[in-house]
Amino acid sequence: MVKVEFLGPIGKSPVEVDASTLSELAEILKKDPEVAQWLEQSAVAVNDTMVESLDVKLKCGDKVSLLPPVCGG
Amino acid sequence: MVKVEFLGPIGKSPVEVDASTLSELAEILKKDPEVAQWLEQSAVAVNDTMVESLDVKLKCGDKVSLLPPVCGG
Amino acid sequence: MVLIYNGPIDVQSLLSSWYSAEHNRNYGAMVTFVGTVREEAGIEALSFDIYRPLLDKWFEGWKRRLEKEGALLAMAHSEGDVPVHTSSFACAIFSPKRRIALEMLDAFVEDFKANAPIWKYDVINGKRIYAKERSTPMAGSGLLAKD
Amino acid sequence: MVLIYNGPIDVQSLLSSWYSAEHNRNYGAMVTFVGTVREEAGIEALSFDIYRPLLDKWFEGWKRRLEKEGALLAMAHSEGDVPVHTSSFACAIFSPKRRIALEMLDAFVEDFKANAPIWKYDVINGKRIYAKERSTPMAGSGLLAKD
Repeated sequence: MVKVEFLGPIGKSPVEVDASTLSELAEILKKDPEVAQWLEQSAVAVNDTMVESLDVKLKCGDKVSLLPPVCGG
Repeated sequence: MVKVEFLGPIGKSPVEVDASTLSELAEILKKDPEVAQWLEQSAVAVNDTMVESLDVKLKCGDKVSLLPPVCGG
Repeated sequence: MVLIYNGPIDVQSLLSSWYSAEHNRNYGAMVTFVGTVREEAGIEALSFDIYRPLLDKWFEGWKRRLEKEGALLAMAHSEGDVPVHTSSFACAIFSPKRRIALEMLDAFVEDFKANAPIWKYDVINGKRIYAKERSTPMAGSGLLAKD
Repeated sequence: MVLIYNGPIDVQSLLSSWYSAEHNRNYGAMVTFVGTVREEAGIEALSFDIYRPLLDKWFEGWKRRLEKEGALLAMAHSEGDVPVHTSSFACAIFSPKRRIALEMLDAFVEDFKANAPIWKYDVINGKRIYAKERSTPMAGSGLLAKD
């Protein structure tokens, strides 16, 4: 199982999901309307490292973070 | 008479000079070897306003300042 | 590591402590940036969420980049509510010569705005409203929306 | 007017006083630059001469230029001796938005170096030596050397 965190304004509690790649995770998240609307604008980190490819492999215990648009300062 | 000030490292006391234009003043200052060496590198202010033309008229009581290369900070 | 304040930054003591820690280490230039909450559009405060693990990673990357130029970077940010006219962000760069400090301050602050994992909310009548229009998608956004 | 210190600037109280005077006037960004004397080439201190009437004129010109952008400028400089690891120059710009502040800080500091009527000396074994090689002729130099 992979832990998915929804950061900042997404405002949803973390979920545990069964997925072995980011591609698979994407398919699962697209089915949740509360989350789906954020996917277009969100960046992704796996174990606190930013990733830019759907081919990234996931293993049990990994943490995936969804990062919506930011504005510090 | 015009008062001429030599600022910063020129280190010369002010002098009173009889000149009615900056051109005339330049001819006088070129004859003072202590000052002449600074002329190439110095900017000029008349009554605390920077000037860029030798045609500037001078009248009695005017203050001319010679400003050698600067380095603040 | 980024210094995190719960609420507004005490700017006066922060800048003092940065200066006093570094002025005798032979840096010729210190530049600082301080961001203060403006009174506009009826807000009482701004409020911030921070994802600390990634903020620290992003910051350490910048710190190393500046170290290669012989420069030192420090940063503080607020979490939670920051009332109007108080400050939520401060940074300082120390470098031997001025050029690096001036250029890097600009580059760092702009990248901070675009890529630091911090989320901003307007606080109006005690309610926290995501500042969506002023927010920027981070580099690589939309990955999970691809077909 | 430029704040003139006889000897080193008390940077901590200066930055504190600038921040506390302006943070509640709805400026969203404060940027500062502080110049500190580096230990190098065996100097004990730097020493400065200032021609105040022209320094103030030059500064007021910059102040007006920044006012047109809705920004505020403050500056301090030392006269006389400033020992190694103490500071001789400080400035701050306050503006509603960050871009003006960041751009103007760079432009102001560079013009300061080229055109502020201040002369620098190295102090070595108690002797004051004009820093000729690091100095820049002001705009319009050489007028009186023309034929």
